[in-house]
Amino acid sequence: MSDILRIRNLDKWYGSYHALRSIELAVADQERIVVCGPSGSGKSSLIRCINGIESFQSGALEVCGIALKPEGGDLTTVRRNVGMVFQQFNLFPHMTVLENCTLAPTTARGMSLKEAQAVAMELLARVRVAEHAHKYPAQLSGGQQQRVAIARALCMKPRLMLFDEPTSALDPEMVKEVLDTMVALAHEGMAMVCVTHEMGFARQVADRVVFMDEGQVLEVAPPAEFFGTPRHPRAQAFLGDLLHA
Amino acid sequence: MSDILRIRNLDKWYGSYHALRSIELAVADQERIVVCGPSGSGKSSLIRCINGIESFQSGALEVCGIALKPEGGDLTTVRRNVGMVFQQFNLFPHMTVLENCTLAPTTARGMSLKEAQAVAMELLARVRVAEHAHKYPAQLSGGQQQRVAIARALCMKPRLMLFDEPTSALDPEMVKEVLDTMVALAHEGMAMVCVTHEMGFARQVADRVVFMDEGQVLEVAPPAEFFGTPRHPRAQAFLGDLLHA
Amino acid sequence: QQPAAASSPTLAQVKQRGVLTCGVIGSSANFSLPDSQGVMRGIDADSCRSIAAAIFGDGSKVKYVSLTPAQRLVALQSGEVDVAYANLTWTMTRETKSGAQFAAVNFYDAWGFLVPKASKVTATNKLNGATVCMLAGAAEPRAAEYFDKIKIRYKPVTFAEGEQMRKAYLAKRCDVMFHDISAIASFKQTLGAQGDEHVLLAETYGREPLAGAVRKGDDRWFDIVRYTWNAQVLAEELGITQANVKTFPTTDPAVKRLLGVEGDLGASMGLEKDWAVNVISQVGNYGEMWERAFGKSGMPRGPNKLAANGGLMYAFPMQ
Amino acid sequence: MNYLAGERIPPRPPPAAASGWLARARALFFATKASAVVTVLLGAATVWLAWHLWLWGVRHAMFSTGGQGSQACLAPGVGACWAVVGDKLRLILFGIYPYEQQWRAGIAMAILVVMYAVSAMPRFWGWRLSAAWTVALAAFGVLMWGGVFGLPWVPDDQWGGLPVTLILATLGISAGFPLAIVLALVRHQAKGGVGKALAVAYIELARSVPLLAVLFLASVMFPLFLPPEWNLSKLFRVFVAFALFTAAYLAEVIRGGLQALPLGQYEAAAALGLSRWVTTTRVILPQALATVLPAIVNVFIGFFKATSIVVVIGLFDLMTAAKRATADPQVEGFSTEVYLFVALIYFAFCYAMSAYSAHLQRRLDASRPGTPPP
Amino acid sequence: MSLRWRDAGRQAMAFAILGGLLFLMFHLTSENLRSRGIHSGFGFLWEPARTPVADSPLKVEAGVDSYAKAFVAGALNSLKITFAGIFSATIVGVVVGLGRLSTNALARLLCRGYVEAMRNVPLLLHIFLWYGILLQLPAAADAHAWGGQVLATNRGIYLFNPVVDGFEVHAGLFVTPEFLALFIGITLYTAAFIAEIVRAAVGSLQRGQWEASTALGLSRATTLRRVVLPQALRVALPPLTSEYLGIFKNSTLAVAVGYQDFMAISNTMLTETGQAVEVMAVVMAFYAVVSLLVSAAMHGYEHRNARWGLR
Ligand SMILES: Nc1ncnc2c1ncn2[C@@H]1O[C@H](COP(=O)(O)OP(=O)(O)OP(=O)(O)O)[C@@H](O)[C@H]1O
Ligand SMILES: Nc1ncnc2c1ncn2[C@@H]1O[C@H](COP(=O)(O)OP(=O)(O)OP(=O)(O)O)[C@@H](O)[C@H]1O
Ligand SMILES: [Mg+2]
Ligand SMILES: [Mg+2]
Repeated sequence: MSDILRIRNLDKWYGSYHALRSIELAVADQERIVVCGPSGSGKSSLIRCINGIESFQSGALEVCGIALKPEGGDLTTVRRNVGMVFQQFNLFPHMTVLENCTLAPTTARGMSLKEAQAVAMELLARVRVAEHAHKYPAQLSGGQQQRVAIARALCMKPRLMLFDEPTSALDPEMVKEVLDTMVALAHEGMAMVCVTHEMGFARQVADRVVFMDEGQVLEVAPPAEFFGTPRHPRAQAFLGDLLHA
Repeated sequence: MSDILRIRNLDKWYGSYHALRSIELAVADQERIVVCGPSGSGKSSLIRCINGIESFQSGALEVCGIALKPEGGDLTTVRRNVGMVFQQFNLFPHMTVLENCTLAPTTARGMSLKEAQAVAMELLARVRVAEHAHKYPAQLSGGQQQRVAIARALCMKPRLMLFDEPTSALDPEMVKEVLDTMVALAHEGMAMVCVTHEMGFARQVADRVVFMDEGQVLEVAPPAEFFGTPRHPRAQAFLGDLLHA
Repeated sequence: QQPAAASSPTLAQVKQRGVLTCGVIGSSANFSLPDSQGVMRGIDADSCRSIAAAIFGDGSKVKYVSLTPAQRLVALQSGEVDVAYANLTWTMTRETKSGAQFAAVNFYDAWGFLVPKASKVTATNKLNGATVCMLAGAAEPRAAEYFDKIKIRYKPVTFAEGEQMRKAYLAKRCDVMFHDISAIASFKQTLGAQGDEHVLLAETYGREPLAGAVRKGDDRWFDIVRYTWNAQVLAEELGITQANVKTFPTTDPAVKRLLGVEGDLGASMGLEKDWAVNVISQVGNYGEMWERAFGKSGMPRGPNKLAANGGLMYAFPMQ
Repeated sequence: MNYLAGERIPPRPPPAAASGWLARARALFFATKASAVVTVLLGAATVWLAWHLWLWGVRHAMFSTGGQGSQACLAPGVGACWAVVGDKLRLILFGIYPYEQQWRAGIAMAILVVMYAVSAMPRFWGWRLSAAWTVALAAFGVLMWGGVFGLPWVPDDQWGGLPVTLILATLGISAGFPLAIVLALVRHQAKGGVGKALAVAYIELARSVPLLAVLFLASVMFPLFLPPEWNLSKLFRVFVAFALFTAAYLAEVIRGGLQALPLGQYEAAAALGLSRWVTTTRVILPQALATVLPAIVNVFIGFFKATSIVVVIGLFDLMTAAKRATADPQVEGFSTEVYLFVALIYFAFCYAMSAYSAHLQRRLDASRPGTPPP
Repeated sequence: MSLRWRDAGRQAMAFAILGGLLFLMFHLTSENLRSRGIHSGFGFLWEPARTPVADSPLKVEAGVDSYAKAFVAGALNSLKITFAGIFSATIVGVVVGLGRLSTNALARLLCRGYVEAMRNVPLLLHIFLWYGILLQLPAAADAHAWGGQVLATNRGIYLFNPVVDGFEVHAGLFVTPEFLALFIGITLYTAAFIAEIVRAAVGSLQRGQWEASTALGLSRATTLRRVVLPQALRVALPPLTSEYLGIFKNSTLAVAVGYQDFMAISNTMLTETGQAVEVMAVVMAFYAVVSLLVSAAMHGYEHRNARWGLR
């Protein structure tokens, strides 16, 4: 089985703060990983290292067969194969939804505008925002914006999708919209690494759950096992809080 | 029994948008109300009308025995008797925590600085942020900031506290801190109207739950009843979503 | 009967204030320019000093007000200055339309043309198509008139600051500098040896009697300004100088009258008896004033010589 | 597949990251090929320029002519003639202020400079500083005008050079500032009546005409209105014009700060029952002013430089004094040196201001959740 | 929309009031002048001008064309330098502003030095400096025509078939050193301020925008051009407007190096006619009207741009 992502003994510091400590993780093709853990545990840092938005200081990271070294690597190729969806959507507010989706394919991929638009419309339809294609992001609800962000990432036809708490900036009702979209995507067999606290989602689609704390991976287990009988004491405490809140 | 808040047939428009429609609501002294409902249903608008941050166009509103007319009224007295905690905290970033808490008592109440500081320290201790009294808001975590905001409102010794989604800008773990504080407050017998989607909180402290949609109050019921057997179909749908997310 | 001398409101005001306000240009060498110590120097500045000496017996009681060409007449009108010695050319319309009255010409100037020797230009009619550097303001219309008259095309380049203009001329930005001959002379002088590489063409243009001006409507004040100047010219004619005024033999009746030994010339203007003595002892006669301002520049005194020597400076009898 | 961590991994210090100055220099200057090319090109240009400046300004410069006058500098191969600046130094610095009395102007100027330095230190902020300023300005006035303590009277029309520039900037800015705040607040009102309309009109109009023209008009028309004995000094007129203009420019800047403030701050203040006065002075203004501090300092710098236009009404500020210095035939051809010297003075004051504002900004940012730059 | 119109109405009213006040002032002053025997009125505008305006799109001949025409010629010159200045200062400013965000430390340092050196020294000194430098160019006779098309002399830069003919140089296009000094001075000076505006505007952008672009694999150049600058522009527009108006007003320094802008021509006229009040009234009106038009245009552009900015 080919791994789409391989992390070996990865360490990262912010200044002198040791943010990621000896991370070991392998993600198989088409595998779906959910990462959870308390605030500040390094979830975002990990996911951002994967597509090179953050650099790391030691260890090895291999994405889609391309090695990223601490000193960098072929970031461009990696990023074209890895899509990312942020918590704050980060849509380009001065472009319409369609322009948001076609910018990267036309400039970074060299696709013709027409082709890019066709692809984009198809994907926008899939996340059910096609009728808003000509609106500006500010005219959409949060849930719709996040779905556009997903479509935008998909337009680059990534082999691996990264989600960093894609629903935590949303109203409860909008959360559902976005999670439904993600569930649908998950069933298409694309690999994904998703930071989220939505247990429903994790149970439904994750192949494995990764639990992090203080920059360390403490437990990796299938969701049923993880939510049912967490083994690490920190994970137990964390799940207790989560259910309570 | 004396009512601390009486709303009769209140209507509010934003421009031509009818945001609050014939609201009727009475809150007894020491009563604890939780308001919930989908986004845009008018919860914030309602709560902001109560302390006169928003004006309304028709109907009657009586707070602590003082009538607010559509044309205004004795806002100063109302506001001194009503405390408010915002979703975004709205602390004054250029003042220390202690200064935030003493500004209103010293200027609006004419309290001496010393006295105000004593009161503030006591309240800060009660919400467990006393040791941060000399820090600036930006140096605190979200949960701590929200607790300072609560203390700041309490410093005016209000008879009625208004909360507008006080936990929705917080991380899951911080939510707990703030809710714990609010629960403790609730048990002291202060009247409060709280907009929140935290069902645990509503169940634990609310005397009644008010459900709103499209500017209208659709259902008012004790929490056990409301969460157990919601009667209005819109409420049923809403609670379904909420539990799912 | 003469009206009482004190009936000059300006004089009364000046006396009350204790200082004469005198409008000058303040930025033109030889006329009025602060020296390294910040003291206003030049023939205009000295003319102001003379009036102060006449009034107060103290030539230092002058407040110089620096005026731009545009402000000169208005400042005079508004009362901001009591008298203006500000490179003002005595013209008819200035007297008929602008409310100024000219009291005394302290310098006869004219417009001249400076060209580099290397350009081999010998006369203005060889200047067809030339670029001409000049100062903004008065020079512009004069140049237009002159070149129109001799039917020569030219391109003007105008500057607000003489310094920038001279710099441009030296850099050969233009072929000719059109400027007051007095200023051209001192410019050549400062160039030292290089000054010989530039020639002042023989042609000059215009009559530029630069005169002190007062507001219309205060005739007594006008008298003071005019006769202060007159006294200085007369003093030169009579040979009275700063050095010898105190010891000058008072045998000549003209001398007697001027120095207040006899008669009441001063009183007729509301001044002290010894007003002229003060003027001469503190500032000197006209010739000394001229020498102080222009002597170094090596320019000939030309029309500013006494009439007796073939110039235009002529004192009216003081009796 | 499944994994359970054993020991907790304690935080370690980061690896000695590509340390040493060589590696750091590489990261700073030669990170990529493009960066290396830029470094080489810019570096070469800088070195070339610096070398020639050094040759002209120091190596071949003449600092003294040994009493020979500026003509000595005309010798071939001579670079800058700083001797000229030395000759004219006091004229440039003090203008037409009486020569023997210039020590007074010097002390007055020093008082202001010291006060600037003191005011820049937060630990002196408070009412005591205001008191100190009152005393300092009074001392400035006494020294410059004189007329008491046996100092001869010097009318302000005879003031000149740097003291005029400094006092104009100081007074113009400090009088303009409160006015600007009022204007900004009036204009910022949600619904305004005639007051707002007038504020808008005033601000827009003042910002749209050149100060030069207004000063000129003021100097020409003002006296025509007033009876002659009312003779307001030029310095005072310019000061008024400056304050009014600074106010209009500052008002717009401050309004920007007001607009940038989140609505929540107003709402929180209202919810606490704070009066309008307290809300404005304690909550709104401190934040609004802090957010636009750099822009405020820019306006200050702008007006500090703009003081030079008082030349149009014949006041002898620093720039005018320098121009007069260059009008002397003795300085013929050496104006560059004089202007460079003056530029240096302006630079010293303005750069101090901008560096100080950057410093303040950093201090303020520390107490604010800043967004880190990309 | 209706709100904006009401706002505009209020502004118009305010201007009407102020205009009235100003008119009254001018009226009183001219009365005052008349009573002191000074000739006044705007009649002089139609008299023939006594000075020529050579370097302008509109040639004014002395003794033939009216003062009014000279005013127009000056106005054209002012607008010429203003628009040229706006155009080039914006380009230089954006480049320097982005240079301060460069990954190359030397570029950052030099851009910072540039900004400090420019903005802390009065513009007039810059203009003097550039004029001095331009005067160092060779005289027309000694200049070498590059490719026969470009002749750089201290009389000006001549383009397209320059031919030296006696004192004159004929060419398809030329600019005078006076204009150039003013132009370069204004451009480089204002560019420093624009650079700071650009830097601040780019800095105000949320970090997420950079990250999203990076995550999409956009190059740095594409990110700047398509994502960052368009958004920064919105933040930068109001202060940019102020800088543009600054250029317009700073062009009055033209008189120092002998470029005949509106102010310079007005000054000459004022000396000639002595009608200070009238001339200055025209000057104020010209600068006020153009400034208000420019800021109105910029506001319009801001509103047009605001459709995506529902913040
Ligand atoms: N740019 C940075 N500089 C310094 N420290 C940082 C930086 N970014 C993150 N950190 C620190 O690194 C740790 C991990 O941060 P990270 O954002 O990865 O946490 P997280 O698990 O995503 O938390 P959350 O659930 O709150 O998003 C935190 O303690 C944080 O304070
Ligand atoms: N200032 C305003 N101008 C115009 N419309 C407004 C304004 N404020 C709110 N609205 C509209 O009024 C309706 C009610 O808004 P409100 O903020 O009270 O809803 P809410 O119940 O608090 O929603 P949420 O849960 O999202 O905070 C919404 O449709 C909103 O778009
Ligand atoms: Mg995170
Ligand atoms: Mg709300």
